[in-house]
Amino acid sequence: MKPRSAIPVASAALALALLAFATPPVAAADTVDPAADARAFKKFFTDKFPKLKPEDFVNGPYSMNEDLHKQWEEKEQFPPYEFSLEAGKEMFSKPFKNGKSYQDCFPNKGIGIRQNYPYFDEKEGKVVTLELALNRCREANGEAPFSYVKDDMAALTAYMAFTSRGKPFDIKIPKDPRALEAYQKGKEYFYTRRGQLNFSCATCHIQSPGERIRAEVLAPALGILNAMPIYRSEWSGMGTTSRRFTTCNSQIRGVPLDPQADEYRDLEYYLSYVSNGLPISGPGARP
Amino acid sequence: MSITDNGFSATRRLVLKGAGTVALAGLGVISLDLPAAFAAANDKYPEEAFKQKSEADAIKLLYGRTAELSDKVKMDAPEIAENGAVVPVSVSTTLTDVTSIAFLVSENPNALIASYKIPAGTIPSVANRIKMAKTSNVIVIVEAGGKLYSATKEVKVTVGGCGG
Amino acid sequence: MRNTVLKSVLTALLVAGATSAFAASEDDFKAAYAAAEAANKEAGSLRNQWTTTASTLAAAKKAADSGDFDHAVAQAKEAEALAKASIFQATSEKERWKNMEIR
Amino acid sequence: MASTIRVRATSNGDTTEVQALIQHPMDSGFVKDAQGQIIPPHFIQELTFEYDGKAVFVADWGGGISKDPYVKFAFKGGKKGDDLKVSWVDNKGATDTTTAKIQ
Repeated sequence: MKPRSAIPVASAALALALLAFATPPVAAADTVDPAADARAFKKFFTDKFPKLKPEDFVNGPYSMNEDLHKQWEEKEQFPPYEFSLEAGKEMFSKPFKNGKSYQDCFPNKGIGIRQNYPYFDEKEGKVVTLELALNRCREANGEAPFSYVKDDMAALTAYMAFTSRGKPFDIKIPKDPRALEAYQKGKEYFYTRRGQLNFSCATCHIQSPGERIRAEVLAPALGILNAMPIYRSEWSGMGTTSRRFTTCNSQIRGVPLDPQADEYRDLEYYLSYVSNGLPISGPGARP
Repeated sequence: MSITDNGFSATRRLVLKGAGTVALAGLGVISLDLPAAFAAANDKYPEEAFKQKSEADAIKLLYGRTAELSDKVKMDAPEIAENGAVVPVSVSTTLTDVTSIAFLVSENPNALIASYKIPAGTIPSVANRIKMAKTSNVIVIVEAGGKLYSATKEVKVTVGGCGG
Repeated sequence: MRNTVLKSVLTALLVAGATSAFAASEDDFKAAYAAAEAANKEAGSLRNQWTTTASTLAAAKKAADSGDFDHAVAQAKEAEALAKASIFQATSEKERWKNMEIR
Repeated sequence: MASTIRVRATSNGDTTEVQALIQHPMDSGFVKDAQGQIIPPHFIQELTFEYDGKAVFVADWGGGISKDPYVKFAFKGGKKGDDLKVSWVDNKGATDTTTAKIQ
């Protein structure tokens, strides 16, 4: 690291100091009310983008910019995730060595259920995401788990998302204080600034959706997970929600956590809950 | 030497030459399809043309002459590419008896991206997804009735995200 | 003319300054590196490390391995500053995230 | 292994619109991999579409065509149920071919 980098350190520390004094912490309501949060969250975006219908938000940056929307429609004629989707469909029906298959691990044989994930598992007392459930199913049947960020997992979740296309997100928070706490931790992670660039998810996806960060148009936080998993031209390949979280962290110079760390599971729980009612549109294509 | 900046002198030269050949052809002295002997017409893969750095050399190797800008060639390309790796570009034209269509990106390491042969009966319109190294002019060439027509548009390309 | 005299005086002072402070020794590096690593570990416990801390630590180690302890100590100190900033960020954000929350 | 070519050909009576997506890395030879090694050029050079024995569209491609290449065109003629033969060859001599039914 060249000494030149001393300047960003000083500026980051300075910015932090300024921030600490500039805005006195506001006493937040202590009771956690997810339903009210979700309403406020949706209202914020429908007020900010009055021309957009709620379900448009699931198209991320493409709902924010006409030129991009045209490029997206062009891609959607024969989308680049076509191969991954077909591979996922094939893998999903291929039985494991012990004769069982994914269909035996999931309700309704795994078809049309993606909108209920992630869910809070009261036995485990933690949030369980679709990717985690898939790997647990593999391990329960004597198969090696897939990487959470690579193509196999993305192909499986692509197929499962495809079978749920159009179904509204339906995330439930059971009457269990641990579920409420997981939801609250997810919300806290979403708004907490991190990394040397000192950004939080909200800095980009609440404060400036539709703006550009260099060439990329930022997606609104509402409905941001509805299209997962996504084929990104940037990766020229598929990516799951975990891949998206870890790459976002490293882009703002924060060290990413494990792909299925509790923080990410809670974050996905929060983000999915506040997008309840918006249709699943995965797998999606993105810039 | 890109088409646009000396477009006028090229067309003037072309017109002169065109007039010249017509006059001579009228006399039945030289055969008209001399340019057709170039790679675009026969079906060999134009290896050399794909190796050229500049689009002018690629076009010369592919067709043996220069093209003139024409509003009959309609190119559809984005203002700002969402990503340089996948840039949807398409072309359509009202010109008749089109025999080949080519796409070039002047700032790419090799300018020539694709050259399509359009047999009789095939509609002169192609859509594809191309790679662009950086902001550049995208040029499309349509060969119709032995003459070359072109359209060009600048497409901006930059890196996304927060960077390093 | 006056300007060049000034400049040469200045550079002389600088050079004297540099050599007069004794060159950093391997022990100085070890101490500075240990402090930086400890701070970064604490940031890890707060689940809020920065990638630049890790790369600066690596640069410090590389400089030390090549025997350039002056540079190594400077890098280690900078890594410590980065780690401390990431700790400050984690603790100050504990409450301040609420300011941005949509209610 | 399933074919690398996905074709969608739909006829509306007098013209048939054809879309194709092909699974291929289309490496241009100008990109480096994570270890900094140049990835050698590996791209489809020629893609041919044939309808009742004669070529209706031939694509000569360079390294500048996107990964998993896509192309769309249309030709006069072609009835529902007829065959459309699609084949490609790349710079390493690998090939693949498939025959699709016009919808």
